[in-house]
Amino acid sequence: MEQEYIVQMEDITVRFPGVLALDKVRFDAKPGEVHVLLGENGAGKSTIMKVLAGVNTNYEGRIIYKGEEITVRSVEEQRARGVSIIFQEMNLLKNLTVAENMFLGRQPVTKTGSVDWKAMNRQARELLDSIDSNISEKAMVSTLSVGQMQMVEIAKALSFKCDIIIMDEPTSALTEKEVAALFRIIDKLKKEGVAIVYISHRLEEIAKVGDRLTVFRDGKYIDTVNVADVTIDQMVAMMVGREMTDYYPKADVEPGETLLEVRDIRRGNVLKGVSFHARAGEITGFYGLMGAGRTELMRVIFGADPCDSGEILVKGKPVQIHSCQKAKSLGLALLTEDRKSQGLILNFDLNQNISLANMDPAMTAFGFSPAKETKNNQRLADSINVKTPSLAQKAKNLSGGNQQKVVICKWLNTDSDIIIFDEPTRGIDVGAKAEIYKIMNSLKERGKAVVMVSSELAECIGVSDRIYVMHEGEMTGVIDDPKDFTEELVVGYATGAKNMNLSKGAEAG
Amino acid sequence: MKLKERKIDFSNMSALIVLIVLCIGLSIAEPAFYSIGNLINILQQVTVYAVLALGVNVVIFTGGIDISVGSIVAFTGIVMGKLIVECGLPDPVGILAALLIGAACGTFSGVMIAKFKLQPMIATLAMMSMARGAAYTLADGQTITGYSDGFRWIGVANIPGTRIPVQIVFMLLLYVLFYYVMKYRKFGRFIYSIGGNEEATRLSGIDVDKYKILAYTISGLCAAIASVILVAKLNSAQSTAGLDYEMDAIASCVIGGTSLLGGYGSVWGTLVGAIIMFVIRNGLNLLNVSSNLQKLVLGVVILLAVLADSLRNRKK
Amino acid sequence: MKLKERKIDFSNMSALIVLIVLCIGLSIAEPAFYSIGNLINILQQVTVYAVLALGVNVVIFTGGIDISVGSIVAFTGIVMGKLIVECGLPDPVGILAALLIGAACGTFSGVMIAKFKLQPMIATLAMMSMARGAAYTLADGQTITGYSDGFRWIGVANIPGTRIPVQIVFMLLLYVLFYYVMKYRKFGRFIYSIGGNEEATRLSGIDVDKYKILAYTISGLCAAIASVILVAKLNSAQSTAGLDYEMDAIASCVIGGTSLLGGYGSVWGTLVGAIIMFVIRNGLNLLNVSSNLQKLVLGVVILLAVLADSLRNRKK
Amino acid sequence: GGGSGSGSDSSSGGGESKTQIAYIVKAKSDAFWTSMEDGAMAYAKEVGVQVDFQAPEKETDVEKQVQFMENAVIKGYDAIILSAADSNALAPAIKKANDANIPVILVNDTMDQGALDAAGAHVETYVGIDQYEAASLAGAYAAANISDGQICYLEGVPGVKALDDRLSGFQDQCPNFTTVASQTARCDRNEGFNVMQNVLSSNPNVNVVWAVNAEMGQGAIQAIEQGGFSGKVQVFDFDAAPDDIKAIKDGTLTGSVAQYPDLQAKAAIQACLDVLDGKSLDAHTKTKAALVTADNVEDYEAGKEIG
Ligand SMILES: Nc1ncnc2c1ncn2[C@@H]1O[C@H](COP(=O)(O)OP(=O)(O)OP(=O)(O)O)[C@@H](O)[C@H]1O
Ligand SMILES: Nc1ncnc2c1ncn2[C@@H]1O[C@H](COP(=O)(O)OP(=O)(O)OP(=O)(O)O)[C@@H](O)[C@H]1O
Ligand SMILES: [Mg+2]
Ligand SMILES: [Mg+2]
Repeated sequence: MEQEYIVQMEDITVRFPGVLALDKVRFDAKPGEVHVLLGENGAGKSTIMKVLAGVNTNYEGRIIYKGEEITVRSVEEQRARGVSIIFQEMNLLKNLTVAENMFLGRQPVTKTGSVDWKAMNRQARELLDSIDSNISEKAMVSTLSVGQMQMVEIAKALSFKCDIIIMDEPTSALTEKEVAALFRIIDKLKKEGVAIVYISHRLEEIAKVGDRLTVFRDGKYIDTVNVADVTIDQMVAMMVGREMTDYYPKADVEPGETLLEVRDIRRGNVLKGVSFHARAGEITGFYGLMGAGRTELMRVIFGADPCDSGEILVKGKPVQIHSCQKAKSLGLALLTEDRKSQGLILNFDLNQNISLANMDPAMTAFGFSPAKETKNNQRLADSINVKTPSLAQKAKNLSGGNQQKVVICKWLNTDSDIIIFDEPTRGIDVGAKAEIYKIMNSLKERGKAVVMVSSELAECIGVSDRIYVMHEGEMTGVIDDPKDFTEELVVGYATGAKNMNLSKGAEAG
Repeated sequence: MKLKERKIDFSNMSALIVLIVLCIGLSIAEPAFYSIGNLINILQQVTVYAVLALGVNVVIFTGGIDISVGSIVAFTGIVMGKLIVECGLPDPVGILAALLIGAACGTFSGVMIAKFKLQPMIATLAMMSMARGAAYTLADGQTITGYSDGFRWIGVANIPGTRIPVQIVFMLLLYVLFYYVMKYRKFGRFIYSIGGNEEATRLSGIDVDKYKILAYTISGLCAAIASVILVAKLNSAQSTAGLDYEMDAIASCVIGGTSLLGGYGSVWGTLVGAIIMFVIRNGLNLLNVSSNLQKLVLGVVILLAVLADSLRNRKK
Repeated sequence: MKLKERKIDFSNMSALIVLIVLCIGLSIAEPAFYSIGNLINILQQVTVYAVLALGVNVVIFTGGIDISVGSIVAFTGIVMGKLIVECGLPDPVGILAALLIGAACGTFSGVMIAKFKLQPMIATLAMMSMARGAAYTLADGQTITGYSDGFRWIGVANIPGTRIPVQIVFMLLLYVLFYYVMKYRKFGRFIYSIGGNEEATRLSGIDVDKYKILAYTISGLCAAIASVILVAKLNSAQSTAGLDYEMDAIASCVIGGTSLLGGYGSVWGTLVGAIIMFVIRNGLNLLNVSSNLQKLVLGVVILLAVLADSLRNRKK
Repeated sequence: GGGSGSGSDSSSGGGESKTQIAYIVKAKSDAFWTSMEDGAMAYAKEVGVQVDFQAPEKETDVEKQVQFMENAVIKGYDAIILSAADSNALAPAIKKANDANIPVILVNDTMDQGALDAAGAHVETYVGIDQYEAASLAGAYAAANISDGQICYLEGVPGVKALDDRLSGFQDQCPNFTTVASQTARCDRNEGFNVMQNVLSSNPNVNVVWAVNAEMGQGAIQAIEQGGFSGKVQVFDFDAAPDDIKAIKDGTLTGSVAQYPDLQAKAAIQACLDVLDGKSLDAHTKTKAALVTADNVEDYEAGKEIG
């Protein structure tokens, strides 16, 4: 390589109405390295990468690409220069097939210029195989789970011949198996001399895969160091500006009565007879690999999807839950895993989003009071540190992590007894994660039953009081005692290698 | 998308500016435009459409559309006429029947859309065809005339001691009510939320189907109210009444700043939009523009009105 | 949403089943229905609408809508009539002018929508009003008649030696072409992508604006083609031609399984949808159902047709 | 579900030998066409033929009429009575009927002879009034009774010949009137109301209104009444619909041109029977039109000869 750097970005400033998202920051990338970009939610990581990828052309500053100063004007241009990006928020077309999504805009064509479907499907298959994915290239994207979509995004980005690949939280919805596959690919790309920009809130991953590390805080450049030279604790300190000690706080609460019990839920071939229970004053964790059926199970319980058979008992009473409003009235809450399409109304302001599930705190005898609403919502937002100029900000203008916090606020507002968190910390920084765990703990202390679905092993082990493990629509294991929580055991159940007699778990409740 | 980036502010400045510019221009071009009498004329002509647009607006807020309202005007009018004039039932009974039937038509569309997942355009297209057909069949070419003065009061009377027709006051009261409901009641917030993101609203534990059905019911009800006013005004019910009114109603909403994608739009903007439509027509009449040209000019002015809004938003 | 979960399969089984059931029912009820002559009759009646629907369909795939096509039929027809009959220009020149003007009208709407971010419904509503007004103004109440046999060939001739009108063959060829383009050309894939998620398509480096404008251009062009066929068929161009055709075109698309939200739908389904509309009309006519009732029955059958599709999808 | 509408079978089922006539008109939504239908049905019963009355929704829907014609040919009627929505565009459809040896009789609306010739089409006769002449009855009355006419014309749907004829028929009789406005109200009552209201506010001295159909005339009457112009404006309209008769009696309408649709229907059916009997007919079977005013409204209602 002639130049040391593929790209150098200097003094980059980006402004949004009311927000200085980036304040004269710098960033660079060398061929054959993984350069990790680290920062809290809203630090500006996605923003600078959107500049580099040509999505956001409204920036100030200098960009030197392969030794030449360039002005970034469009996505196409940047792609032609060799910049490929995996967006943080899914950008797939749900009405097209996996293969079409991967080759959109550059479909292989026959001699006559017709789209060559066969060639396209074949190439897509090869790419998917290369990342060890068994997703069908002919499947409609609308039928995929969030994790599967993320794999498609990765495959899509890899299909471009490129010199630099930006991965904006590629693993936030992936489980260990896919992450391992991704890391193998990253290794291969490194050997080919491709520069990789890696953004993630999963710090262990960073330690594993990163070469260099740049930290942003509040839109400002903090420092660039070699990953090998710092510990995870030091990374965190750079990121949040203070020391953090307790990543997985755990409150000691004696579990109370069983608030939710589920018996033998079946739905097609996604749920094949699942039973579990959740007690007051307890965090019940759910672990599983991609497509294990955890999301589907929670949706069935919340009345978002119908089930074929099965029983649900809330506070010991059998109930029929055919709709979400019924579930809500029974004291259930569900934080969906896909915040963008299922959790938020992106074009609405935060106030409206937070009030959506429960407007009562904002109502007076004469109707709805904006002042009362803001007061109530501000209290909630402050309690979990939502970073926003005001509650009048549109949800879509928030950084991914802050959007997640808004969804949490929405459900905190309802004061439900049984709260299901589906991937609550997806895309959330360590500091905020700890805050969310604290919230879960305080809910637990207040005698609520907390159910947490997580694909992050460390989190699942660190936070849960009991762990259920699912594999392909079946409950393959339950670990009742935190003392028994080990990665091997949990992963063993998750891959279906071990299977345990479940009746034991049920009796414990 | 640009058009979804605005705030719900329940008023639409651009439309108001367009209206003011239009009025100034017309006052200069034709002095007769600029008189209390003519202002009252316009407001009175707009009443039926404004009431119609009010209901359609609620549907559009949810991200749906209702093109059956014109036909419902005809159908409910005929039913009411039959009951009052031919069956000799008391006026209130006839009116109540009309309102119920209008609401029922809306509910039917709503159920088709919310429960059976039909596309709003096609479900209300079917309703449009059915209601019109029912009106034709019932009326069989006859115009039903001859209502009591009491009945006609809503359509022709003035507020005692003034020149202000009661129908204008009634229409404004309806707008105030809708403004209040859309802004200060949960119902309104839910309606907008459904338009903003139906799935997220449903997963927030809100009975989306119920509110969607209600929106169409309200739209049908408004059509029936418009029908009562129209029949009272013209002293006749006809099966051809309300042809193409739905397009005027939709245009009023959009000119007033409502997004057809749902989730965004204002109640007062719709009134302004409806008034703009009628100021143009009134102006063309006063200026005695040739009938052939009127459509052309109307099209151009509608375009300019929405263009002004779009450019203003773009600049920001 | 249920309706977004389907596959693009370029054919809509439900619509086809509805069509078959309808045909069987009508053949039993009215023997005159079941004859080659009547089949050709229906296909010939459907031609103009099917061509119109073809263009509208492309716009709907992008998530837009075009309600100006009926007016464009009238406008281009009058222009062509004026040029050929009154100015005495050769037929091909007149036809070319009509096609160009139709395409230009579409382009204009497209630019308003893509570049100025107007809502498709309102932009094409304005175009609808303008084109109709232009047609009225140009024609000034006259019907323009008297075309050469060569010109009329497309509208009246049969394939030599058969009873099959050339217009049917021409229409089918257009459908084959569109099917190919939508499925096997990048253009078609982009059109679907835009309807699926405009923003994501833009981020894939596709010139979304260009393709949106093109979609409306094609819609305008199809309207002009429909107009040529219509004028040739009737041997006259009128300013009132094509009134309300847009609704039939849209209904055909939806009955054929196209989603008005964009991104989904089939080319052949649209043809089936259009044929369903005309089979119903033809059947009602042959059965001599009172015209008053026809609207009612049409509405009910449209509802049943789309309901069948919805229920079928629901079961899956 | 397709097998609906079997009700009509009973009428056609029994009378195999009965003459079947397709009667295709422009619309069915107002009193004019219903009284034509009533007249047709009554006469059909009298002479023992079967008449199937068909109409599109809008008077301007030429294409639908063409389809009705085509379908009638397929169904094999003995004769077709047509009230053409366009004087040119129906010619090819008539040709199709000719080719199938089905005689075509025009009623109320005639065709352009040139268009018929161009298409090689042939009609047996045109039964109906002369629109221009009929309108001039009202025009002549107005010219004779009003000295300083400030007139407002309410035009019909642009592009419809019969309505244009009615406009010029009246206009040509009143050369001395000042035209203060000439506007379309799309043949709709509410539009008639609105346009009249608008015209009155810019031209309060209007004293004559000529509305080319009854709907607009009725709308104008309401607007005049509401605007406090009662007695100051003389309104004339076309059709002598039931509402018009009542308005003439009330004194709100000065005159309305009656075109006796029932008589037209009767004459048209008779013409069919004559043609089927092999008789040849005149090109124009003229039916009568008359101006109904306060003077003769009682006679008109009683069915007596007027005008
Ligand atoms: N379109 C926009 N309008 C207004 N503000 C915006 C917009 N996009 C981003 N921001 C703001 O810019 C800041 C940086 O956001 P960015 O998405 O880059 O954060 P991030 O570092 O990627 O965070 P996360 O880890 O949560 O993804 C945030 O405060 C965000 O609210
Ligand atoms: N909308 C859908 N249509 C069809 N299949 C679906 C849909 N959503 C999910 N699935 C399938 O259902 C199965 C269970 O998925 P689910 O999302 O419940 O798993 P999960 O354990 O939450 O995993 P993930 O980590 O992917 O969220 C998967 O095989 C998935 O492909
Ligand atoms: Mg980010
Ligand atoms: Mg999941």
